Amino acid sequence: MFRSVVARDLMLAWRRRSDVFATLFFFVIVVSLFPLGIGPETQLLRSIAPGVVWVAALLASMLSLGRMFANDEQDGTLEQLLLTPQPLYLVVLGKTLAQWLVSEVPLILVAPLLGMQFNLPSETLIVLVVTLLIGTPVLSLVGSIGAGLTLGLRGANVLIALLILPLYIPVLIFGAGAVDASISGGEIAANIYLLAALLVVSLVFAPWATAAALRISMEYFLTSDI
Amino acid sequence: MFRSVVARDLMLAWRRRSDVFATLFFFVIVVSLFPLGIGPETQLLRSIAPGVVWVAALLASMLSLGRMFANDEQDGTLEQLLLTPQPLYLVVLGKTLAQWLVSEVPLILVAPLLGMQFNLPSETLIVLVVTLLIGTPVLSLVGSIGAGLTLGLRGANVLIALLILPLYIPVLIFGAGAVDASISGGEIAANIYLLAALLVVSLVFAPWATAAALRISMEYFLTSDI
Amino acid sequence: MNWYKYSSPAAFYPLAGKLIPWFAIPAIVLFTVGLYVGFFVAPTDFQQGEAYRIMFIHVPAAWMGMLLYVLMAFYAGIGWAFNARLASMMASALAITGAMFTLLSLVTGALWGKPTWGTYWAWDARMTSTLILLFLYIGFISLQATIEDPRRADRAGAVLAVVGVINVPIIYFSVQWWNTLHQGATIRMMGKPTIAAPMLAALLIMLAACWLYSIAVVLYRLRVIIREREQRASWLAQGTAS
Amino acid sequence: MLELINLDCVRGGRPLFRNLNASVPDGTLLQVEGANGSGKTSLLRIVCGLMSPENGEARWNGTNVKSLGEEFSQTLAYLGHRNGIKEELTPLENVRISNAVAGNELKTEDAQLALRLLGLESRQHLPVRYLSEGQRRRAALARIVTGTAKLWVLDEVLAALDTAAVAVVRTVLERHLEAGGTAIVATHHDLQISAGSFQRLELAS
Amino acid sequence: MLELINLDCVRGGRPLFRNLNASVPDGTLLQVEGANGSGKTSLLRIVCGLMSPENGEARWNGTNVKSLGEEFSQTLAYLGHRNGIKEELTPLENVRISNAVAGNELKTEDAQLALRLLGLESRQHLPVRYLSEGQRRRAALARIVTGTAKLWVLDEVLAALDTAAVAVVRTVLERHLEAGGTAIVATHHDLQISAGSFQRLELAS
Ligand code: HEM
Ligand SMILES: Nc1ncnc2c1ncn2[C@@H]1O[C@H](COP(=O)(O)OP(=O)(O)OP(=O)(O)O)[C@@H](O)[C@H]1O
Ligand SMILES: Nc1ncnc2c1ncn2[C@@H]1O[C@H](COP(=O)(O)OP(=O)(O)OP(=O)(O)O)[C@@H](O)[C@H]1O
Ligand SMILES: [Mg+2]
Ligand SMILES: [Mg+2]
Repeated sequence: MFRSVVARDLMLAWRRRSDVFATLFFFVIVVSLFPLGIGPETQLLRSIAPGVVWVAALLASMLSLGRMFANDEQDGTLEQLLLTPQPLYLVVLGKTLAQWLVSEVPLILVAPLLGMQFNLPSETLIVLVVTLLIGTPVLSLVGSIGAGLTLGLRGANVLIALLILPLYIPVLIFGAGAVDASISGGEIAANIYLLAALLVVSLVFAPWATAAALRISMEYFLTSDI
Repeated sequence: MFRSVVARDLMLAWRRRSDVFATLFFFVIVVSLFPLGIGPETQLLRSIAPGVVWVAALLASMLSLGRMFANDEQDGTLEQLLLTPQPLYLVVLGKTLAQWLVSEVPLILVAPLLGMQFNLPSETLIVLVVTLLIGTPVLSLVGSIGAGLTLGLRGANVLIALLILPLYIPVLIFGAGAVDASISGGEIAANIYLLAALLVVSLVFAPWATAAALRISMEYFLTSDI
Repeated sequence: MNWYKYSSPAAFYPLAGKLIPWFAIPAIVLFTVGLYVGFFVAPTDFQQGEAYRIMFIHVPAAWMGMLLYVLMAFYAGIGWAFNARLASMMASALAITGAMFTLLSLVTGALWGKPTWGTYWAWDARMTSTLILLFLYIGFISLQATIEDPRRADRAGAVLAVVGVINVPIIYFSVQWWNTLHQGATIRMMGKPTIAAPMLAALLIMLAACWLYSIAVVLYRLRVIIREREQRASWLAQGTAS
Repeated sequence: MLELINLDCVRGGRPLFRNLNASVPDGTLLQVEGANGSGKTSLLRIVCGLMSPENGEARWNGTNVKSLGEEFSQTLAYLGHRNGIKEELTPLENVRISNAVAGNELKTEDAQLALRLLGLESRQHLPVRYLSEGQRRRAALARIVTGTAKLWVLDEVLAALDTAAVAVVRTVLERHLEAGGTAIVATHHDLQISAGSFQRLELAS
Repeated sequence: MLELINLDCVRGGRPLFRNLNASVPDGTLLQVEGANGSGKTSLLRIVCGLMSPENGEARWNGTNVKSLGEEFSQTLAYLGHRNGIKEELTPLENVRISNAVAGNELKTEDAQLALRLLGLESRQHLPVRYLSEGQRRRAALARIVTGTAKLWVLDEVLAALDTAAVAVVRTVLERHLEAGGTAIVATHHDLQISAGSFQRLELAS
């Protein structure tokens, strides 16, 4: 049934392909905005590139997270998912996995191109991809908690941002840190290990937290929207 | 009736204060993320500050624009607004004004504080506020077009970013340019005049375009959502 | 003869079919000629060596990219104003071709950049504005892709295209201005090399080829779109006939 | 005087109804009936000008509603399947604001009167978010009742309403007709209007 | 066997009903009636365990539904005011997927059978987004019909349905009861179930 949850969300995503591309291009555009705001000096740009790419990744994943449960809630399918004969933990994990596959993986694939825009050396690009591979699942997992909590509150998107961006900060620091290090010749491995640690932790705890959050918000709905 | 549209939206915003604060915090957090992603070099930070603040403003306004018509559409009140005995142009203008007051003005108020984080000189802060004052209405006006076009579409809030961020670029360039200039002692006035010109143009044309977009969207996605 | 009758997709469909070869074949011929002249006749550039030959693709592509956007907006506007379905379809067809050329100019430009000034990308004004142009194309395309109802897609696209075309010059000049503002940009890329006659010839031939190619491809896409819409209508009709 | 003239409605390439004609003089209620998916909602939206028919037109006092624009909106009140009320606002605020936006400033007493009539007195200060389905529908109806519109276009008006509310709707409609108003109502349940004149329109599917 | 034991329901400090008792043996339908806002939806949600009562409990075969968890979900099918179907998917896909997610892989034929029964055959490949209100409700019902649940909890089941569909719902319910199923249904319109045994529960407001 875990599989059918994933399948369901992948199918829905396929029906909304345009979403996926939109998230992708949002990522690309945000990254490209910064030079326009900051100016074309190659040197300066290269030094901020890791931060910019990572921040853009954060924002992009945050945007797509807003839709993670909200859609299901509005049409009442979320109640059904809650009432399926399987641990909510699995449902959440399934939806999170689907979200990662659909919204984050594409970002990882284009990230190197964006890196080139900032003239990052190729080994740095590799580090960038690796950190994203380890970091983005953390974003999805942690983000799902926020998505669950803010479910049904108005302006959920912005609220989610508010709730989960702080939780993203460690990911940002280690992720961007590693890439930075590979430019300035600092300690790469340490950062990556820390990212991995974050991944393990969130993989274990986040789905539980999200499941709890969902239960709470649903109770809230009962009183809030019949 | 123009006034009552504005009043209506302000009241709704008041009921959803959390949104307003959320947009604000989003702005603050995005700006504050950069020092974390990039590192503490004061010099570097100062040189990127204008760009960062302006990009954050762009993203924040974009996020809140996603909700501009969507909420009214979902509960069917937008139909009522379309059926009110007044030119749609005015309705749109009213909603845009409300959106600006609610979502952009707070940003302008906190911007100086953020500027200080990057220890910008005080005259630069003034320039920052001025550019935001002139620039953010353009964002709202142009953004409302995107909001109208993507109304009722799946994943509208991401698509909207894709549509309008490129259109925001001149605002970004002139806005950040002026601030930048006031740091590096460049041409401030020219940028500000250009911003003002943009404001005038968008003030005249944007509401028409948005009204057209709304008519289009309503007429047709009503066939899709009964 | 009466041209109006061709303003209906159904009537235009066969005409387009007839026209395609008249543009496709010359396009192929000119491409071969142009590439031959460009890569074998034109002399090696004394400062850039062979790398400059990429120009024969790059420059026409860049020009087409910009030009087709304006055309697209024009047709979209017509389709919206006069409710001319064919014009709207034309716009949709142009969008993809234009995006392709823009992308091509970006790629070739980047490839050219590596040998000539040692990096794939710099935030040069022209590069940047070309990139933004690509974004505008993408916005148009994905908006239309997201909307099922073709009539809504046409009109929504039209609004976006028209707004965009008003913005294109603003964007273009703002980017120029931005780039000159910060005196950081060290690389001069578009320094017009004093072009030798065969180079110029190749450039012009390639340009003509691109034109013919665009027309042929757009006509082809137009046919595809017309067919799709007919199928969609009939599919829905039989999908829901009771 | 509302006239429907040779209306054709096609949705997604599938014809719903073909040259449909009707004329609804003032003081008359037109009850639109038909199976699910027969085109009731579509017809009502065409009347409001929210949707364009394939052919034909809807006329209000002789002129096409599409070309009437604002002054037609003044005479029109539409209630669709969705209630068109704001979850954040209380029923009272909803009624007042939606009227204000339509250019009809309302005294609090009048709004409260309507809410009492619809049995929402005890909930008038409770955000709609907390209301039950039927109470939401009632709040939506309060908007119509307080409005000044001459032409009421009500889709599935009785949805989610209990018997008491149905009776209220009936009396409200009768009043409206007696005051010379016009109404076009889509419903699956018979309205049994006694006052005013009454027409049926059966959409075959 | 569903039992409601001394259920108190309070919403926002306002008591809806106080120690409500009922026992619904297998093969029985409990029709919950009451004015708008009397607490029908709340009661049904309590039965599903989607909401906790102030006091008392709902028991399935003797154990509190709250403590039953997953295995209770297996025997439960809930249809609320909202349809719980995906707009992007066709009715057919909706039926199959929502069953699959509930752990009940469905053959296409069976799904189509249910859709034909509910008169959606001609719309089975049309995204729900294009369906009319009643057709959406029908699609939602198809999900219930194809499910394996023993206990049906249906809120306002007849909403937006035309007479034909109402008849179908009736027969479907009768079948379910004859097969030993249990149903608790909130509605404003009488169901007139002939088969199985039939109970009423009137919530005073
Ligand atoms: C991705 C990078 C690039 C982009 C987006 C780009 C874009 C453009 C555009 C839009 C044009 C047409 C402008 C006009 O003629 O008005 C153009 C022309 C040209 N580009 Fe590039 N370019 C890129 C890289 C390069 C590089 C690396 C070189 C060589 C060093 C180069 C050399 C030229 C030349 C010689 C022309 C023709 C100049 C003229 O006739 O105006 N470009 N490019
Ligand atoms: N794109 C489409 N393709 C095929 N059929 C469509 C499309 N869009 C709408 N329809 C059909 O058009 C009809 C819409 O009818 P409408 O909503 O007016 O029905 P209704 O009479 O209001 O039904 P109900 O009583 O359920 O509200 C439905 O039968 C629907 O299936
Ligand atoms: N926070 C709250 N404060 C006060 N009353 C509340 C609150 N939340 C819910 N209510 C009341 O609780 C009741 C909810 O009842 P419920 O939705 O179960 O009614 P229902 O019988 O389903 O009505 P309907 O027939 O309209 O669906 C409503 O009367 C509502 O006004
Ligand atoms: Mg309907
Ligand atoms: Mg209820």
